[in-house]
Amino acid sequence: MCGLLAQITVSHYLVVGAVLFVTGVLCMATKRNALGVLMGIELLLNGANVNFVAFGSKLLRADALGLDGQLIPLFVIVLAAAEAAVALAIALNFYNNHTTVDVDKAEELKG
Amino acid sequence: MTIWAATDWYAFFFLLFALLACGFAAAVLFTSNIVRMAFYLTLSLGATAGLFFLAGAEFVGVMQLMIYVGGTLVLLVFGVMLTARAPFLSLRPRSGEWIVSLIAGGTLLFLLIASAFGVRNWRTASDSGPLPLAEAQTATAVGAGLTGVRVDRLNRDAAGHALSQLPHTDSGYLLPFVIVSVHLLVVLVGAAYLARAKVRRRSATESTASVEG
Amino acid sequence: MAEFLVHTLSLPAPLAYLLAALIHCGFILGLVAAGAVVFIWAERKVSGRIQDRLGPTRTGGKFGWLQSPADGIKVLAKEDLIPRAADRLLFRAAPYVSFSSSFTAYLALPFADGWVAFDTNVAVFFILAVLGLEVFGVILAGYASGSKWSLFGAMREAAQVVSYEVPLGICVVIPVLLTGTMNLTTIANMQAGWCSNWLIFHDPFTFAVFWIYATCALASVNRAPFDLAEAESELVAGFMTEYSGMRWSLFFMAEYSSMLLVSCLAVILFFGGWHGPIPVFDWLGWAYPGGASSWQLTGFLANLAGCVNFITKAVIGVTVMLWIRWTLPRLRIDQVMTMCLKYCVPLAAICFIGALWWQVAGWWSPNHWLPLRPDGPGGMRETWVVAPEAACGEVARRLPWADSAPPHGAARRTLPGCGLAGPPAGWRTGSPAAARGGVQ
Amino acid sequence: MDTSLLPILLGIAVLLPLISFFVILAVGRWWRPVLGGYLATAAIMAAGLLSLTSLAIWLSHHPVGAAGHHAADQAGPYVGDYYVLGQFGALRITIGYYIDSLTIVMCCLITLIATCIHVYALGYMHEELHPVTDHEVTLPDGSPLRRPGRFSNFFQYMSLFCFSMLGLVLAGNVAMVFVFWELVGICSYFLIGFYVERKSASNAANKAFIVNRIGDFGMLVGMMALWGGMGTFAFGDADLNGNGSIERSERGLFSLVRPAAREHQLTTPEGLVLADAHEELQRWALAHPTATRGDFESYVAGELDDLRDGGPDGSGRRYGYWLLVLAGIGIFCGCVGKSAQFPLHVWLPDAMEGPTPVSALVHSATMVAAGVYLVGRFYPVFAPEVLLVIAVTGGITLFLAATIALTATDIKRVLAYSTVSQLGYMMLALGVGGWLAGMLHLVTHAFFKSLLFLCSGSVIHALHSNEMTVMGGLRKKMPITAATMLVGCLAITGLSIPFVIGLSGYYSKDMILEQAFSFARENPGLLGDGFFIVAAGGAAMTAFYMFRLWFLTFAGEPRDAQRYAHAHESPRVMYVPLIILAVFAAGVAWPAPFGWPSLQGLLEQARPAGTAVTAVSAHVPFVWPSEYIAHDAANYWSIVVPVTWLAFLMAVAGLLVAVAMYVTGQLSAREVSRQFAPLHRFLLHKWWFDELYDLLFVRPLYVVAGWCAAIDRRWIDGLIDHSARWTARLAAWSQWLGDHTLIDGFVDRLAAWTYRVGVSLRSLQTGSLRQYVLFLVIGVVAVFLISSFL
Repeated sequence: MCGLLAQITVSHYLVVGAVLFVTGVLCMATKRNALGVLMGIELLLNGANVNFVAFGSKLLRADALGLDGQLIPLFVIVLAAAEAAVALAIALNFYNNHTTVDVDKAEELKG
Repeated sequence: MTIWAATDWYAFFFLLFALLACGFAAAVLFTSNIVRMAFYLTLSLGATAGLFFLAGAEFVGVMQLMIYVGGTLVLLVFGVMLTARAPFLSLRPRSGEWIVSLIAGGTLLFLLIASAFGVRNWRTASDSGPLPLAEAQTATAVGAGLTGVRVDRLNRDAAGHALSQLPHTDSGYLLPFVIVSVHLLVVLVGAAYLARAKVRRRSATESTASVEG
Repeated sequence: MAEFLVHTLSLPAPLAYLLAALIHCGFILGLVAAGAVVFIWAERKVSGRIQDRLGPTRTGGKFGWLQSPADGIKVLAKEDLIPRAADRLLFRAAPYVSFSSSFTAYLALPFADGWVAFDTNVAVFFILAVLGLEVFGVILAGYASGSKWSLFGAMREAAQVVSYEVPLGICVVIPVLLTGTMNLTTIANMQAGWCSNWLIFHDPFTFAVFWIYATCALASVNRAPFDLAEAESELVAGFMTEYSGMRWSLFFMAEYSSMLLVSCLAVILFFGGWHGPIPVFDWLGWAYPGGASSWQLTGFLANLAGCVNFITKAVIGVTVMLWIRWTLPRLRIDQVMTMCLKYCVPLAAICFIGALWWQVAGWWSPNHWLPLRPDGPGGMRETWVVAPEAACGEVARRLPWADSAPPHGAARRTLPGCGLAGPPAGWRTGSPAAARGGVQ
Repeated sequence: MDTSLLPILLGIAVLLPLISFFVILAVGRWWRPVLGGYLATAAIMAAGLLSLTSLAIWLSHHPVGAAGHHAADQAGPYVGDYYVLGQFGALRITIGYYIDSLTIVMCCLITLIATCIHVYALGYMHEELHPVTDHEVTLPDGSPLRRPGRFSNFFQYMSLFCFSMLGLVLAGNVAMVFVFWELVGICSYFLIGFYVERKSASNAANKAFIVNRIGDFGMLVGMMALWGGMGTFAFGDADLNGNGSIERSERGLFSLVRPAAREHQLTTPEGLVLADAHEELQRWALAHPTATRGDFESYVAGELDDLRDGGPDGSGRRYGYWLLVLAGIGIFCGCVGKSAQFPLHVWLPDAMEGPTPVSALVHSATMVAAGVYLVGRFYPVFAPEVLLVIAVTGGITLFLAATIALTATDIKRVLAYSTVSQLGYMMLALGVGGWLAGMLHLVTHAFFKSLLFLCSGSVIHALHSNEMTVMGGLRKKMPITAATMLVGCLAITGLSIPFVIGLSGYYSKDMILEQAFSFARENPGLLGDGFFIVAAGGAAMTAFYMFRLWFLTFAGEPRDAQRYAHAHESPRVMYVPLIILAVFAAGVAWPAPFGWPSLQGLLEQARPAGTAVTAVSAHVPFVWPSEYIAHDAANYWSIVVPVTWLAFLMAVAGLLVAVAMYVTGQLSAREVSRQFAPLHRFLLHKWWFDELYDLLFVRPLYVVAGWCAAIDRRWIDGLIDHSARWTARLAAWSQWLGDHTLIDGFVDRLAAWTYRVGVSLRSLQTGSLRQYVLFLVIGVVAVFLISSFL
């Protein structure tokens, strides 16, 4: 532990953020279940939040972003909740119309 | 005792939470059962909240626990109600998509990590030696920021006493706060309207359009 | 505690942190377990009395003291069943989620001045959030059991808890509003002195809101009359139908510990925490004076007594819950929802605005009787002050009620535990408390 | 025993197989055929003992430091002539030897592997002892072909091959190299066409021979350039007249190109400079009619450096440099042909028509490696531009072959493409300046690849089929083969416990990757990074197809019950060599403890002078970092650690995908192949290279021939009575061309194109949410790459 992470820096947080972000993207890309896609989005936003917080943290860097680094994640979280609500409503609507939540079935707009 | 002297709890907890977050995120990715996905997602988000605590953003961390995890709770309920049926429990993508996405995602991850360690200023540690596990006193400051006062940007005099007026550039987040709250209200109303059981398809699509537009 | 270990025993800091954390967890776990054991016994006795029975009498002595340990042994000895239709992983995981969340909430709960494991600034919020996670385990259990009874129970629980978190949140916000901090230690310390200083007596709205809080808390820990999730008469045992043995008892411990938790929260928010009806130790001068950072025997004794005092109040709260359970019949789900959405939420909102108004108008409140000291708690409840005078003036200028001059002089406008300079030295929370008690 | 014995021992070692060849040729007809096999085996075994002896002698005189780089380790070669064939003016053709540690290592390697394979072949070829019925050849009357067994012929060819191969590594000058080069070529021709009655076999043999000719043509050009420039074929300096000093005329190629006077830096030899600059010299001579020869020579001596380095400021033209580049590229062409590099890689997979021992010895371990060996030998002669060409070729080959191997189902073809890919690795390593890495991989690869081939041979021997689709579950039937092949797979994959220990492949492949990485570090940009990325990706693909092979063959359930029922473990004579080779494949590259001589250290002794320093090209903007940089302790964290982890993760990733596809079955191979049908077909047809060459070279040839024939016939029939038809045809043609083709054709084509574009664009709009997300990601990655590379 000491050898590996002698000193936690912003970069370490960024790596975690990156992993979460990519996992989210992959979720969106591979899940056929609409709710799975939603969860992918949640993960993705979460990864972004980690980056913000890391940049804002005075503990990690003296010249940190400051309070913005915490306020923006707050907005992100709130808006994510809103987005989840709407998306769920849409998913439910889709389920009402198609009796499934398989996003691959939602291709009426296919070219 | 030397081992204790060498132990850095901050690093330890960071590592712990980071591994939990990433591991459960991966579990979300590789599970096809929707409810388990939600379960892992919750754990991942919780671990992230722990990371926020470590980074000194307590308020954000608690928000994360309360809202995100609450939202995921609702997700879970919906998941159970909609798709806890056998055909939906196994909506699996085709292997090829797995491979393509894994390759693309892997490349993206590689790039992101490379750039994360690319900037010296991020790579170099804060000069304050090993990081404290201490909490940062941010709750009030965040609240003030939301009500429009950037207490971290008060322009102070030499003695550290804040001067009477704030620079206008730091006028805080009052307006976004209001906008977001109104937006949230609208969204919730719209979602409720949208999600109510429909009889005919047409009305459903119309309402979808109306809310999205 | 950690500093104590470092400075007095001269242990290396990391080891000291580890030990301190372990000690705190040990205390809390002991409290939760003991609480559960005692309350289960008490529940049986109370129900017995209320139904004109004796309750357990034989096991261990006259009052059946050892009843619940015996139950515990029986439960441990039971076979651990997992239905075939169950989702094994989630089925196993659910009780731990439930229990660990209700246990984690205790971390931020101060038992006396500075006796808190995790002295965070957002303690109230933290406790609410983590308490909200408990329902998660219940829902998982309901889903994973693969039985329709469990699923029904879980769905009810989800609907109920999610909707009751709204009024609960509003109720909890009101004391926070009045004290201007979410740090429970500070909130409690602001009610030091006579019982007239308790926040419940701050104004009629707080008095009213306490009862709403009690209702919502009852619902959010789904005790009767809100225990629809485990309605024995309709769903066999609700979400616990398929559980047996250790996992089942974990759910029980979670339920009782969260009961204790909400009543502890109530005590801190409304009943002055460890500050008794009579400020004995303040007279004796044993309580930690402001700014004292070193360990003192007298202060320790004061804290000890305060802790006992605090737990006593909490236990009274729990007893009331038991009493309610055996008194009121169970509601229907629609009644539960009506209760929440049509009564609790509007009432709580009204009380919120009312308390706010009362505060801003600075009207007379019982708290202004017998202030403990000249700049007593009465002076401490200016929420609008975020920090140094300048910022205060700035905020006052921006806020709509800027012209209505607050009653208390600017000299009293310092608020402890605020985000900037940390607590002023004159007040006895914040860093000294942390030095005395916090893990960090 | 002193080093003067080395040439004698090695010379005998070379000759022994030749003797056995001639003996079998002479009397093999009257012997019991098995005796021929024993004779050849004995001969190669004796040669092996001699090589080992000479290795011992070498080590006793040149102690090897611990593994790692010490310029001081370099031990000078022993150069000399066995026999002077003739001297024509400056041209001196001799049978010479050039012995350094590389030579000795190669000799030991060849003899060791050849011995194992001979023994193995004694068992594998047993059916050739009796008259053979070849069911793959049907005579016109429909009955299968019956022919006498060719046991002794086989070993006769093998002996000849061993002789030529040993001669090739021992050769002391370019001429000998070329002779033995062609000899191994012809041996491989014989051996590929061993089942000559099979059409496929004879075609493959012809293909191999012809493709190699193309490369050898380039090699001839290179040789001419070298000789024209330097007037000598010899590699090293030899004190011919024995006066104890090396005169100008006694210099070898290497010391001419990298004279000690210039710190062994690459220097265009005088001959090339003057040959290129003769016009200037003539101008001077005309300008100074009164100048004597002395003046002229003094002028030349004075001007030489300026001409060579493009004037005092190095800005002018560098005379002769392009000739040096040409020579290097020519030599490399030969290597491209011999070691099946892109674009001449097409022959190797077909060469698998030969018997498996041949594939193991000739087409994986030794002969195809000869190309790499030659590149390593000529390393000092190569200009940076040539190195770049080598690296690019290697990179392309590595990637191309690896991708093809992903889909091949013929077990031997998978191995063949893996061979090509590994050779690409070596070329890449040499091209980016990793001399030691390339040579080390050459050695380790020889061991594990021959092991893999022999294992596949024993599987084929048991199942009588090459198709992996009929295999599976064999590990129960043939445990030893399975185990040894697993060792081979692990070795070639380079799996290991990072930083602790691994099989031989781990060391060599990591060394290559580290060199590629430090090259990429020095030269950011598409090419520099491309090399490293290709190498790393290749590692993953290697892991995937090797374990795909193993799983398909040994794991899972048998796919062909009836074949499975008859499968059996091979006889001892076949699996003992497997075990021996497995031991070597595992341990040959281990950094030896207690300062025992390690392979790395031994090879390091043979590093050509002046190649250990960072090289810069005057013409292409690239830097070839010294190989020591990658292993400098200072760069441990910045190069070794990340590269080792990356390589490890890549290998593990490939392994996991293989497991997921063929063991646990989370990914279904059929689904994947169906979804990437075009790609799959593309790979299955080996990138359509054969078709492409057929289209580019073969067809045109036929067409031209057809034209000639037609013209001939037309002229034999007179023009007169055809002229009318000509006119009519012209009119019809003009109508067809002008009206139909140009006017209508243009319009129709335009419409068709528009339509096609529309369709193809439309298919982008899949309407699938998830694919849009993917497009997004790919776009982001593309932006990243563009912004970082351009």
